[in-house]
This record gives sequence, structure tokens and C-alpha cells, in this order.
Amino acid sequence: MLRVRNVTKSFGALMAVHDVSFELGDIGITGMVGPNGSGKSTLFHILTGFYRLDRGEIFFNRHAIANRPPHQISRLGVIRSFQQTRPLPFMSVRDNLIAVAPRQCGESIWPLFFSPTRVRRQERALREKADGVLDLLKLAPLADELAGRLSYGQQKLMELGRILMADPRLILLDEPTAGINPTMIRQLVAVLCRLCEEGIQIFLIEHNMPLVAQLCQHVFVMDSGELIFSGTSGNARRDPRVVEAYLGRESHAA
Amino acid sequence: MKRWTGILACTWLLLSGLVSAAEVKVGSITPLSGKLSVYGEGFQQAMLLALEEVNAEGGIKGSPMRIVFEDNNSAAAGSVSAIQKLITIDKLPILFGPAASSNYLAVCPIAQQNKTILIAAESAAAEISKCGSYNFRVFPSDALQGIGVAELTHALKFDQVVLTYINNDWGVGLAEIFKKKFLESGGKILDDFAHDEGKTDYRSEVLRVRKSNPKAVVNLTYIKEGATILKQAYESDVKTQWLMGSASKSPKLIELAGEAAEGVIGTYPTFSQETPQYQAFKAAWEKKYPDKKIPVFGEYNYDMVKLTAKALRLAKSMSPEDLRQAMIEAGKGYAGVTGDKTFDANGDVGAVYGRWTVKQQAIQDYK
Amino acid sequence: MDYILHVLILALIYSIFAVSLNLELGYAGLYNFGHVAFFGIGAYISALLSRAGMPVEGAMLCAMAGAGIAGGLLAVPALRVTEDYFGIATLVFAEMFRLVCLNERWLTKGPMGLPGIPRPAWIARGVDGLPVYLILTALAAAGVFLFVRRLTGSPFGRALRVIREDEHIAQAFGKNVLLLKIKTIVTGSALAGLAGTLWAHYISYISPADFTLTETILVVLCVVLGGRGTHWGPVLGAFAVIFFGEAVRFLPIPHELHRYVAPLQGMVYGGILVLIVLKMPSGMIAEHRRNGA
Amino acid sequence: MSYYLQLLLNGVIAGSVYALFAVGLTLVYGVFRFINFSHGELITWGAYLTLMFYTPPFSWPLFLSAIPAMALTAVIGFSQDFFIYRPLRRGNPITLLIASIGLSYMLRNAVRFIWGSDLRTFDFPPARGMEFGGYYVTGIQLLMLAAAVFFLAILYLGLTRTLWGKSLRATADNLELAAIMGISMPRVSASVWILASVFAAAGGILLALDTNLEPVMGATNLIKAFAAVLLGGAGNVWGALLGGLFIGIAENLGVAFFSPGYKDLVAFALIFLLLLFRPRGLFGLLTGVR
Repeated sequence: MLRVRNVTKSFGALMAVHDVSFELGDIGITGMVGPNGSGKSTLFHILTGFYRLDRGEIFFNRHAIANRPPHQISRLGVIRSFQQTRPLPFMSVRDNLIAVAPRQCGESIWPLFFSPTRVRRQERALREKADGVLDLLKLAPLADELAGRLSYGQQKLMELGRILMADPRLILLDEPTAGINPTMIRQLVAVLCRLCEEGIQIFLIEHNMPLVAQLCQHVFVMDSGELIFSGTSGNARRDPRVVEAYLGRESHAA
Repeated sequence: MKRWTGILACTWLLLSGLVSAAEVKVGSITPLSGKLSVYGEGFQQAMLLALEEVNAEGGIKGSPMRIVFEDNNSAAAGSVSAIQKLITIDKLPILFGPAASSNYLAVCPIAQQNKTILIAAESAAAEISKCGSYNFRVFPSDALQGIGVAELTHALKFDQVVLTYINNDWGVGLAEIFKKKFLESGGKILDDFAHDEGKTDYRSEVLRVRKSNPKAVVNLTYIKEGATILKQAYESDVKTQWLMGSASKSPKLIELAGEAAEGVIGTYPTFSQETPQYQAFKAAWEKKYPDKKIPVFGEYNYDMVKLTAKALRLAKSMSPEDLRQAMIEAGKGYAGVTGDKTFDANGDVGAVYGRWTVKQQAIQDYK
Repeated sequence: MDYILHVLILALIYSIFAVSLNLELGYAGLYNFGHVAFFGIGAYISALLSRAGMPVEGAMLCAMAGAGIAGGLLAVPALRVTEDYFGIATLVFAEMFRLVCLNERWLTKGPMGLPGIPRPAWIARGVDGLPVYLILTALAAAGVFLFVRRLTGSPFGRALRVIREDEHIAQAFGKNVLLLKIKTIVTGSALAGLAGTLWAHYISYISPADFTLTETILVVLCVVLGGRGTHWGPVLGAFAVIFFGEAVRFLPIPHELHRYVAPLQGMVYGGILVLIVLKMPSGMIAEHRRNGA
Repeated sequence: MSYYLQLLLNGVIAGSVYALFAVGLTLVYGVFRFINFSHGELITWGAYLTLMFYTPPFSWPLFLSAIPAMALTAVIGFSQDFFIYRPLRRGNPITLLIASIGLSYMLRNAVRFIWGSDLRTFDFPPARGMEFGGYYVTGIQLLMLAAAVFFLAILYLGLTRTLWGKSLRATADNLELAAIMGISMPRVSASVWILASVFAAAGGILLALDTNLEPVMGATNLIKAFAAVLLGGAGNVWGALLGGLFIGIAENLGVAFFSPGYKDLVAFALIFLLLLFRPRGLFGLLTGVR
């Protein structure tokens, strides 16, 4: 589904991502771990078009997406989250969801004035869909609240809801569980598993190792911009390079 | 202190508004704020001096005359707002038009459509002659001055000149007339360019003048632009004869340019300062404003008010047509401070052009 | 009271101008500090065409189209940069437009300006035409208002707000940010062009001096004072600013103090802008009040 | 040939003053990430305050007048920040921009209010320029060049040799990092404003000496400074310096080829071309997604 070949990106003298290649299958949850500054988020920015890459190729379902603008990549079904929560604080939760829905005919000027019925019908459908997603996330009571007033965890959930509105085929999540309480994490994990069952590929950056072990069939480990391991999470723990680069250091620190 | 003056003025204005039923009012669109406000104050003082005299002579058929001043922000849009107010709220039949030709041109069609008489005391553009039958002008048109400058150039035996002019309504209009006249009479223009209004650095323009190495430069510009150009030309040792128009003729030019202004020759619409009218005006001015010099165009503003008063006295009624006839009638052979004010078919007056020069740091007549 | 009609016409024209800026500034977060250029382009196109003999109605439509196209031409390069640079780029564009009008005398008559711009044939010249012109302006203003309200109350407006709040989110969810912004600027410019042409045919005289940074500041003030991103805010702001400017005429100010009026007014305008962003950032009408924020 | 060289020379001198304006603008941008429109008014106020001390009732000599004028301009610059920009800094950078536009309009009209719209001058008698092999330079122009070089040299030494300069540059590079490193933000921000104000005032005084004073003198030159800042890449001090020189030279040489009416257009057109082809400026650095 997603094929990354020899992707390289540097900022001045700093080699942020160096010669990374990997493939993701059609379904499942894949985790990416690695110490801070190892290039994980940069790789996400590259995959979703926010950074231009210096070298390499990226294919998503046979589409070459390297250096395509973010919105085009997104329209293929590659939807991402950002490391910090980024709600649209002055819109209601429901509007946060409706606003991001793709292919809205009301976003063009002509249909607004010449086929208003179509616009109205689509609006109604989107509203129903949004309410469905909010139900799923147990956020329905907060639908009319301003997004800026939600708690951090609720915002994370709402962001997941936004991603669901976008009919994703591949979801890239940048630290989805960072900073939220265990109850919320459980809720989130349940949703992710359900999505996985529905045939959506999920690719996440995560620091919570037990969670990665529990969720992900497959794990990538990055260090200093390079992909140093690819395999099951169980094997990752036994790989000497990984231990040295990541787990080792962390266990010393702990 | 100022607050009390303000409050007193308010009360006075309110009271005068109540008791002024019998006044004969005319309006004036004056640049009291904005970039021309430096001149506006002088215009106003000259008009008020004339007004005082008119009322001392018994006003208009027994009623005192009053001028309603309206600020125009020195801009076209402000002028339009001001004229709308004067025509529709104050319902005044005679208005004194705004300074700067572009502002005047903005309001003159409105006056014409509303059959309101509009009089100009400082706007010189030739185009104003086409404003219509309700427009009068006590100041000579640039059409005359452009010819005057061309004649001066020929008289001084300069056949090849560089022409530069200020990039605004006045400069462009004047330059076009000059160019036409000068070329027709066999002159040659070596280089011809506009310079921006209000710049502080004209060195590259000066260099462009120097490139053609002309014997004379015709520089139709305002005071500060003229002074800066003269100064910067002097600094880079451009040796040429500068010929200028009326708008640079001011002691301020010498104040700003100093030594560099020495030897400049220019034209200006003139009138004899020997006439009893001028002497009387000068004496009256010095009496009313002892510590102020007579401002630029002050004489014209003075004449405009006096002439209007005469027309109001002559008018059979206050109907537009009667007033228009009275204006023409009043102008016939009227000898004002600034000379003969007989209006031609366009409402323009003739003029005599004098020549000025700067000698020993003072403006003198050039002979 | 024809003067009242005059002030109303001015206020309505400024309302259109402010509403068009609000579409860009309030909804899309595009800080266009050169909006006066499109007002000016509209005014010049329609003045030139109608003086050349085209019926005024046609000239007005051409002016709107021209201003819209000019907006598109500006938007493409200017949108390549971040938002504060965009402000500078547009400001510079407006100054360039003014300089071209000043210097291309064969077309615009330069600083002489274009006098005698006709009104539509069915509107009387002079004061007699004022009521009809007021109706025309009011209809245009109502049309613009409804059009913009439909636009901003729709998914289109919602997408603009997403862009304003978080451009990266908009991109990550497949919104073509550049295209949406270009559409907004083209629409906003065309509407500013409409305001400009209404102004030109009303005042009947235009010159480059009418389209300076001061006008931009005035219209930005209208929008910010009234309330960014609201339907009524810019209209309210425009009426407030125009009425304040005209009310000064009726203050009994002694002649010798008149010199201080314009600078004082300028200081007040500038001060209001500063005070609003400090103390009342959302203006007289707040965008989020109805949501209880 | 000498014609073009003379134009070039004038361009260098004009450009060195633009550089003085641009340095302050770019420093403020570098540290606070917003474009300060009221920078132009610091130029104007610097010049007018000097005039105030130079004329009665003070009638101080020029060099003495310049010192309190620069100090007072710094006070204006600093209080701008203290009362207006600092409370707004946490919000949207655009509100800062609007505030600075409002402030600029207010300060400009305050100059009009106090000193009037009329043109003022220091009343120096014009002097024949000195001739160097067919090129003319006036004493004031030399002074301008010397003062510009002096100020910029001090800036160079300050930024590269002192701890203060290093912390300033660190802050301009990365605000958050600087805070983590324990650089005192209030001190840095005060020094940036004082520096920007003093440079603007110095440039304004030089400009006024060379020509005249008028309320819009700052605003007209601000656009040149913008162009210089953009050319150099915002936040880049040396870029702004080179940008200023480049603008000065370009617009002066431009007069040789087209109507002087379009002199200002040179700077504008440069800005536009730059935005088209190098949106980050000639020496600018890339900034990424948060």
C-alpha cells in the first residue's frame, strides 16, 4: 500500500532522514519508535507532503506522492494527525468534524448559488455522519461545545474523529496517546482496533512501548534519521542495535 | 485657556446662528487641514479681511455678509463632501472653490449641475476653463502662464532646454502648454521628465539634467521641490540657468535653498504694486495682521470676496441666473488689487506676466 | 436633506468596500493591506470605459471583472509568502498601482485625474439624482451583503475559517488552500472594484491621490472596529467611520484651530486601531459571542 | 560613463541610510517575528526631535541635539513595546501588525499636530560639493556615509564580540531555545528596541540633514527599508545591510533608464520579483512546519 524508497531529507548540515526505505501492507497497525529527534516526525511530514524530500520515492497505491502538495496526498486517503493537538478552537466540536470532510461541493462558489439543494443535502448527510462519529467516540454530549474548551484528552479523541470524517485509507498518527489518561487511552485503542478491522492501515509514532507491543504487529525503529530495525515488537526488544539506540539508553535513564 | 476660547467660540457661533437670519451667506471650500493647510490659513485670513471691509461698507443691501468655511482635507473626496454640504444643507448660491486644480475639477461639475456659482482664486489648470457657465476664476489660467514661460525662454535666447516639472495636476498641465508653445516657436527640448512631488532626494534627476548639459533648465515646480532640486544641483556643480514658474516664487524658496537659488529667473502673473488698490490692501493687511506677511495668493482671495460682494449688490435677485449675470456685470472693468477682473466667455480673466529673479537672497523683479 | 443622502451613499459604498475586505481579512485571515488598489482599479476601469462612451452599466461590470482579474494576478505570487509578507506584498502592489496611474498619463491623465465621469443614463445628474443613486448603491450593498453572507455561511466560508485558524490542518484534510485563497481574493477584489466604480460614478472625478495608504487604513479600521469575521461588523464599522468623519464638520471649531483637526482625526483613527487590538480585539460585534466564548 | 558612476555613488550613499533603517526593522522581525510598521515614525521622530533641540528655545549645537533626540526616540520605541506590543505578543502576529499600523498613523499625525505639515529644514547653507576627479560629493553626504559606517561597525562589533550581541543573535535565531538557555528576554527585547530606535533616529537625522524634514519622511522611506529587509531575508542583519545598499543603487541607476516618476517603483518591483522567485529572500533561511 505505502512504499517508501531511499527517502533522504536534510536541513543544512543536519541529516534528518537518511536513506529510509520500507513498505506497509494493506491492513494492520504499524508502530514507529525511536528516541527524540530521530526523524520520525520529519518522516511523517515528508510522507504527507509538508516537507519536500531531497531524494527518494514514495508510492501510495501506485501513486507517486513524493513532493506532491499535502492536500493532494490527503485526497488519496492519507490522513495524519499532528504531535500537538490542533483543534479549531473557535468552532464547535461538530463543526470541527464537518469542516474537514472531503469533497464538499459547497466549497466551490458555483454550486453554492446554482445548486443549493445539492449543497443542503450534502450538509445534512455530513451532519449525520459527524454525529455518528461523535457517538462512536462518546463525544456526542459535547457536540455543540467550542473545541477550544475541551480537555486535552477530549481534543485528542476529537482529532481522531476528524480523521474518521475524512474517509481515510492510511492514518498517520503522531503520538496519539501522549499526555492523556489511561481511560482515554483505552477508549482510543478500542477505536483504533475497530478501524483496523474495517481495513484501514494505521501507522503511528508512539513512545508508550507496552502499548506498541500490544497494538502493533509490526514495528520500525529509527535512530539519527536512519531506519535501524523492522520486524515484530518482540524481536525489536532483542535486537542489539535497538537496545543500544533506544531501549538501552532509556533504561539507563530510568 | 484654549478650552475657554473653544467654549466661547461655540457659544458665539451658536448665538450668531440664531440671530443671523438676515445675513447674506456665501460658502468657501478651503484646505484648512491636510497638506495644503499651510496655505489655507492665509487664504482664509485674506478672505476675512475683505469680508470685514465689505461689512464696514454696509454689507450687502444692508445685511451683513458672511462666509461659511468648509474644510476639504486638501483632497478631492473631502471637497465633494464639503460642496455637497454647502449646496444642500446651507443652500448657498455662491461658493469659493477649493485650492489645487484637481480638487477644483472634482467639484466644478457638481456646482454646474446645481447652478451654483463657483469661483476659483488659486486653481490655475487650463482645464478649468471648460468647467461651465457657472464657473469663474479671478486667477489667470495656466494656458497664459505656459505661454509666458515659453516667451521668457525665447527672450533669454535659450533655444535648447531641459524641461522638468512636478508630477501633479499643476505641473503636468503647465508643462504641456509650455512644450506645445515652445516647440511651435522653434525651440528644442533636450530632455523632458517629471519629478515626484514631495521627494527629498532629487540627485538622480539633477544628474539627468547634467547629462544633457543644457544652457537652461525649465523647472516648473513647487517651492520645496524646487528648493531641493536647486540645492542638490548646486552641490553637484550643475552650471545652468534655471527658469521657473509662479509656484516657486516665494521667500521660502530662498530660505530653503539659500545660495543655490541665486540667479533663478521665473515668471508670475503680476499686477502693479503701485495702484491705490494695492496700497490700500497692503495697509489694511498690515493693520489687521501686523505680524504676518501677505500670504501666497492672498491678493486674489481678497479680490474674489470683494468682487463677489459687488456682484451680490448688483444682483436683481438671488436666482442662479441673476447672480451669474451679476458676476459678469461686476467683473466688467473691475479694477482689483490684482488688476482687471473682466471675465471672458469661460469665466477667465486676463493677466500680465512679470518676471522674477533671486538676487542677493531676495526676490526681485527681473528686468 | 440631500447632504444626508450624500453621507448615506458614502457610507454604503464604504460598507461594500469593508464587507469585501472582511471576506479576506475576517474570514480567510488574509491581511490585504493593498485593498484600495482594487477599489482604484474598479474606479479607473469604469471611468475610462464610460468616458470612452460605453454605457455606465457595462463599464461597471467590466470594472468588477477587471478588479477580480487583477486580484487573481496579485494573489498568485503574493500567496507564496507567509501572512505578514503577504501584507507587505499587497501594500506594495497598491503603491505600484498608484504610481502607474500617476505616470501613465496617456491612459489615466496622471495627476490631472479623470473628471466628468458620467452616471448611468437613467439617473439625473446633480443633486436631483441623489435619491436614485442612493437606491442603486443600497441595492448593490444589499446584494453584496447577501452574497457574502451566503458565501461565508456555507461550507466555503467554513473552509476559509479552517484555513484562518490552522492552515496545516486544512492541508492535511485535503483542502486546496491556495485555490481557496485565490478564489477569496478574486471575489473580494471584484467586490472592492464594485465599490470603486460606484464611488467613481458618484464623485464623478478620480485621481491617483484618492487611492493611498490612508484609504486602506480607513477601511481596515472599518472592519476591525466593526468586528472581523462577522456579517454586520464591517457595515457598522463603515457607518461609524464615515459618520464620525462628517460629524467633525459640524463641530464649532474656531478657524485658527482648524489646522489641528486633520492631524487630531488621524491620531484618533490610529489610536482607535491600537486600542481595539489591545482592549477589544473582536471589535464592536464579536464573532464568537453567540457560542458563549 | 562618469554619469553612471556618479549615479552609483549617490546610490551607495542613499543605500547606506536605507541600511540604517533596515537593520532595526530586521532585528525587530528577527526577535519578535512581526513587521513593525511604526518603524518609519521612529525615523521621523528622531529627525524632528533633533530639530526641536537645535532650534529655539534650546538652540543647542547639532551634535548635542542629536543625542537627546536619539535617547527620546529610544524611549518612544521602548514604550511602544512596553505598552502595546508586549501585551499582544502571545496572540496572533497579525494583531501586532494592525497595532503597529495604527500606531504609525497615530505618531505621524502627532508630528503633524505638533510641528505642522509644512516642510522644515536645519537651515544649513548649501555647499558646493567636493570634486574628486569629476565626481561630486557634499560634506553632508560624506557625513552620512561615515556615520552609517560608524553605526554599522559598532553594530558588527557589538553583535560578534560581546555576550550581549551573542545572546541577541541567539534569540533572533530561535526564541524558545534562547529562553531555555537562560537568556533574559526582557533585557534582549529592551536592547532590540533601543537599538532599532537609535538606528532609525540616526538615519532620520542624516536624511533630514541632507534634505528636509516632513511628517511622511519616515513612511516614504519605510518601504525602501521593507524592500531591503525582504531582499536580505527577514531577520538577517547583514542581509538587510546589503539589501539597503542594493535598493539605493538600483533606484538611482534606474533613473538613467526610465522616467524618474518611477523611481520608487524600483524598490517595489524588486520586492515583487523577489516574492515571485525567492519567497524567502536572498539570504533567508527556510522555516518549517511546527
